[in-house]
Amino acid sequence: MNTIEIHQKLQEALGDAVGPLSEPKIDSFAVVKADRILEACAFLRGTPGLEMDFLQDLTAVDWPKRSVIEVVYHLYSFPHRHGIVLKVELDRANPVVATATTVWKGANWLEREVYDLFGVTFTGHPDLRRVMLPDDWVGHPLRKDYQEEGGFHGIPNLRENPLVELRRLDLVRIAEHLKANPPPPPPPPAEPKA
Amino acid sequence: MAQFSFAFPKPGTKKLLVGATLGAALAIPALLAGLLVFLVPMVNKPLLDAFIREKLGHVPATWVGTQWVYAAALFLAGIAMFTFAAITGGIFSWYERRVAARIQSRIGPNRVGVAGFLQWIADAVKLLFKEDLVPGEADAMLFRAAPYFVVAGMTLVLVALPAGQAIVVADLDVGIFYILAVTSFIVVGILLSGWSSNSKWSLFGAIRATAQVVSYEVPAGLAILVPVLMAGTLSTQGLIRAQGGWPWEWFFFRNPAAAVAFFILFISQLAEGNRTPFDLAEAESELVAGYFSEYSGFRFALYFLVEWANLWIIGAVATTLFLGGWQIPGVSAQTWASVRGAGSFPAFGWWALQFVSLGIFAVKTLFLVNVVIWIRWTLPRIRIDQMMNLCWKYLVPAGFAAMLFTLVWQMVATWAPIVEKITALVVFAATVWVTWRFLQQTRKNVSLIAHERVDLSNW
Amino acid sequence: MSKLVLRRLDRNNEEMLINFGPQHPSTHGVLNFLVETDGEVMRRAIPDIGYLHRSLEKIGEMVQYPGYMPYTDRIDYLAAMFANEGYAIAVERLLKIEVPKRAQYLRAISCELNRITSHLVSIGTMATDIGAVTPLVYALRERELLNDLLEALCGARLTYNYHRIGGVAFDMPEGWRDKVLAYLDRLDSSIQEWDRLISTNEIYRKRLGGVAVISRAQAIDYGLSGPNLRGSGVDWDLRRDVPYGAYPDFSFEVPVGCGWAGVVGDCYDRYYVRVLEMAQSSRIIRQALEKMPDGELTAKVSRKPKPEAGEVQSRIESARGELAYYLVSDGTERPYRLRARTGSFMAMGIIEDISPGLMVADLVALIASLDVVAPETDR
Amino acid sequence: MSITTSQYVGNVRDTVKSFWHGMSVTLSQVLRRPITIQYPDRLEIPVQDVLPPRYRGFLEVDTDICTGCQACERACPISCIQIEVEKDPANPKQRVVTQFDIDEAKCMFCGLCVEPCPTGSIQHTREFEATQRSVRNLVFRWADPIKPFPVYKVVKGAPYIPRAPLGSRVKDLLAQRSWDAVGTSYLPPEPLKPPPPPPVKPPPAAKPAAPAAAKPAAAPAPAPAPAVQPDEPKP
Repeated sequence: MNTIEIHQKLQEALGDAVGPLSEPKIDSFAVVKADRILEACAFLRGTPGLEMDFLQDLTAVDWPKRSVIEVVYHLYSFPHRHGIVLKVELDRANPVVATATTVWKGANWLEREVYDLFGVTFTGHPDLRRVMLPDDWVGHPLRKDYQEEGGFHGIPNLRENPLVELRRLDLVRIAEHLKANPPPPPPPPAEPKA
Repeated sequence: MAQFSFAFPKPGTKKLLVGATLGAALAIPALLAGLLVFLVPMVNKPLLDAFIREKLGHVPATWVGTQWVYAAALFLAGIAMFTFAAITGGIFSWYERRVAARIQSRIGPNRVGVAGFLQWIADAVKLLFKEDLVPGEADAMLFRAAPYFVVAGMTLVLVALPAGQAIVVADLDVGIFYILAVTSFIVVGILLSGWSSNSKWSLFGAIRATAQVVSYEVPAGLAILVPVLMAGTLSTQGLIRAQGGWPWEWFFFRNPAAAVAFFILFISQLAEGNRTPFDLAEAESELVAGYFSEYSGFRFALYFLVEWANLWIIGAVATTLFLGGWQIPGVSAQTWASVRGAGSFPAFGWWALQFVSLGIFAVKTLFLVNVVIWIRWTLPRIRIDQMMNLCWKYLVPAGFAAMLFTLVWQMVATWAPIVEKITALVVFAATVWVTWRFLQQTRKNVSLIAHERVDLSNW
Repeated sequence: MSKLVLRRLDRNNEEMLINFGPQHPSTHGVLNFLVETDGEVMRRAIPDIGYLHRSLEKIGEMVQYPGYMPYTDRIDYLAAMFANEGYAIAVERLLKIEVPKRAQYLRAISCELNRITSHLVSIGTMATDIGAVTPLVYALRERELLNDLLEALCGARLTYNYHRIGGVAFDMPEGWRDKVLAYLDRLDSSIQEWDRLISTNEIYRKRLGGVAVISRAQAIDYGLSGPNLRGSGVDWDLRRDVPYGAYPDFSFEVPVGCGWAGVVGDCYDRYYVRVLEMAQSSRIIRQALEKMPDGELTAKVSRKPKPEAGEVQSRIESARGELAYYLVSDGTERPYRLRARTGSFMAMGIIEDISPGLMVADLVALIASLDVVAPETDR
Repeated sequence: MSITTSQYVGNVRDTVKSFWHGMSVTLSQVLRRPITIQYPDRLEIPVQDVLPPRYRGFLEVDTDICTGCQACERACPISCIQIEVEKDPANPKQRVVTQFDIDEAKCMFCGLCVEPCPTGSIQHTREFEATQRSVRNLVFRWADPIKPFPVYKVVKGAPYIPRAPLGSRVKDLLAQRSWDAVGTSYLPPEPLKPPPPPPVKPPPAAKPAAPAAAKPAAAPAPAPAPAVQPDEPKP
């Protein structure tokens, strides 16, 4: 079954909660309404003939211009060897979506990662904690507008850039050098130096 | 490159180092053998009495200094045994590292002295100069005391452990039983160290060690009963005297059950000595370092000293019980008596024979030590439930069976001694054959690997 | 993270809470496990990762497409070729580039060599974690010999940076082919020796057989992939089932766990699948060296590629399972979003649910058998 | 868990058999040559000379054939190369390279800078040993700001570009410095462009234009520390 057929089946089951399949520029995807995503997942996993038993990836993309965070579900089926990409678009100010852990247990850590790095809250998640960053980290680094703080608990994250520092030294040295032995005024017959 | 100016030893220093190594390599065994052969037999009442009577010119029974002489002799013998244990432990530490390296396709420590022989001294000096840390939350007194219990457990065993015909500090009537008993001191020390460190890893290791050692006392005891039944004595020297110098006179070959008992004892001793595959107590990949996780410096060195000195004990106990101990082939008890002469002091030939017996004992023990090291660097570690399984489901029943079989066997052997003789020869021949096959297999292993050949270079 | 975890633990009992890491001999990098034990038996082991988080996905949004290639080496330092290849395939799909045949073959060879090195570390550390130190040294010995070959091919032993967008960086050096073939001869016999040394060892089999069983359904549900999935009896290999690169040209078998030492999906199955895969990799390399076509090494790619807006995903079979790059492009010369889905991260997710009832020693075996590598989980 | 007699006997037999093989394998290793070498001092050939030619060690720039095109600087994903090309004040037609610094402490030896170089001036060598007490000394400076080197003009139709032997220049460079040399002392950090009302000094190791350093939470020590040289060893 190819993506178009899967999408058709999904649309038949969920109606207009499933958006049209994106124009297949490269890989196509379908946008699902956020409140129906769990239903869509359960349908794709449970329906005979689809059986998307493998949650291959779950991640997010931040679109500040559209004020949207997309959560992307890459689904795949081992028995049928087909897959589909679903997306939900969440409000950037308050991104909340139902958890997929009830459908695939593997979503647990993937959702924790998205929560950690994008700040998307998954309702009903059994263990929604930060996974990569410390608990008291401020901000969600993979958001486009994330500003790096200058360190963490007094641990600086900046290193002097020796190249810049050396350049500054050089300028001083060149100035001193020029002061000590000023270059000859450039007369029209330039001295062959090179 | 300029920044790596390695301080190559100057020619003079190199000569010095070679000289020091060779000197140490010759002097240390000579010193140890001398200590053992000349000091330890002195702890012998008739000899000491003769010494007081003939050299000091007193009557031992009435002289006030007699007890002092006895005490001094005991003290000297104790020092000798402890020095012996400490130095062999040290040398084994270097030796095991070298053997392990060769087994692992590495070179091993080869810088300090020739072939790295002086490495253990360097390590010991380094550890002695390290800070003696006690964790803040630890029970400081017990923490400090624990290593001494371990050392005591190791040293006390040496009291009854023979190393030659007359080289035993005290030939106790219950010698082997005594050895079994004082080994438990080590457990006390391990338990103390694990508890007092106030570290979860240490506690884990200590509890594991305790469970292990206590369990394996049972099969070890059962296995020891087999030679005891065959010899009819618990004295270590008596056990050796009941065997002979030739391999087919050893207990190991004289009774099929004894061969089984040998393996049971050997496995149990590995377990009691916390050697792989039974190193659960210090399981590095699980418990970081087990019961001595928190130790440093000198106390840490003590644990390792005991671990390597235990190697000697493992080998020596098994040699004593099953492999004929110090018995020299062709030298019977009558020979010993005749060589000693009639004088109150033994003749020169007797002392020479003592050296030979010590050498034979050492060779057998060192063979077993090598086996222990080799096993350690081959096998994985077993899990604690499997360790218990092995003990109670395999070793204990086998130990009982071996003991019962020996009871019957002894009756048969008394009734028809020829049965024992034939069995010994057959088992001996089988052992030789198996060893031969094994060496063949080993040789074949090299050629099984493509583009690999026997090459003994790169030391 | 400990505060939140501790709240979940019931403190009013006799159980012991141990921090198994982050500095621990058998955590394969910097991992932490909060282990709640009742004596030797674990109640729960909660993985705590992030000690090696280097925000590689964020960096991906800041460098240009070709400049990210060296960073992919750092995603999984034991199997950098796969990270290279996955990223290259993703960008090639974005740019709609066809990779020359010879480059595809070289990619396959380099990746399979890398699979062998990676699996050698995996099985070696497995043996060490079980307590046998010597097999690790043998495995590393074989790996070093192979690293020499990879070094001759691409100039580095670990961070290869060999693949390029549209092809590979270098051709085979002179005489390299024969060296590889000689090495493969050695490897095949070494694997047999390895089996005699440790795989068939009774203690080893008993330590791993029937321990930490991940059933087929569980493995799929938790999104395991690669050898971990095959160890649970799922016959699935992207190289064969969703072929990419030059793999359709080779014939090889996909080893699947079948309960060699007990139950399907136990630690031994996951371990032994890797041993068998090494032999298969050797087979693939031989075929590739034999059939190696002539041709270009790279397709024509601009120095600063600017793909059109869109998104792609590339999936490859890495040594640690499925490595999938999800690339979103907004038409500029830098990726808008770069995501690497790694096998180890998914494998870490299952530990907490598998661990109850195991012994402390089994946790070590479980971690080793899942072959988690800390930089890959943390990225 | 109960087991049958045959399993019981089988366990014992398997154990003995597998130990037989395992022990013979480990014993046979004693007969083989150890794989390890005794780096660095007990080697027949220095390690640098047995490395393959593609080895990616320290970068070397042959300043005689550098065209000053800065392609390597652009290719570097982590900006560890910095090049400044200026006009020669004495000869306005001649461009000179006044700075060609490679921060080898930051370099990740990926080789991406080598590929776009038109003349092969920048190359990886097989040198890799340059332990330094001060990390600042790991910046390899290929141009002298006082005596900048002129850029190379590729002669069209020339059969080859004469490059200095690979590694010779890096070796000279490494030979010049001792491993415990004192790190270069940098100038004190520049004050921030718009000085904030409360006089908060930037941390000593901050980049001059790092905006994040301005945040007061980021400065661990608000005490003024103008010319601290953290890498400088105590005299």
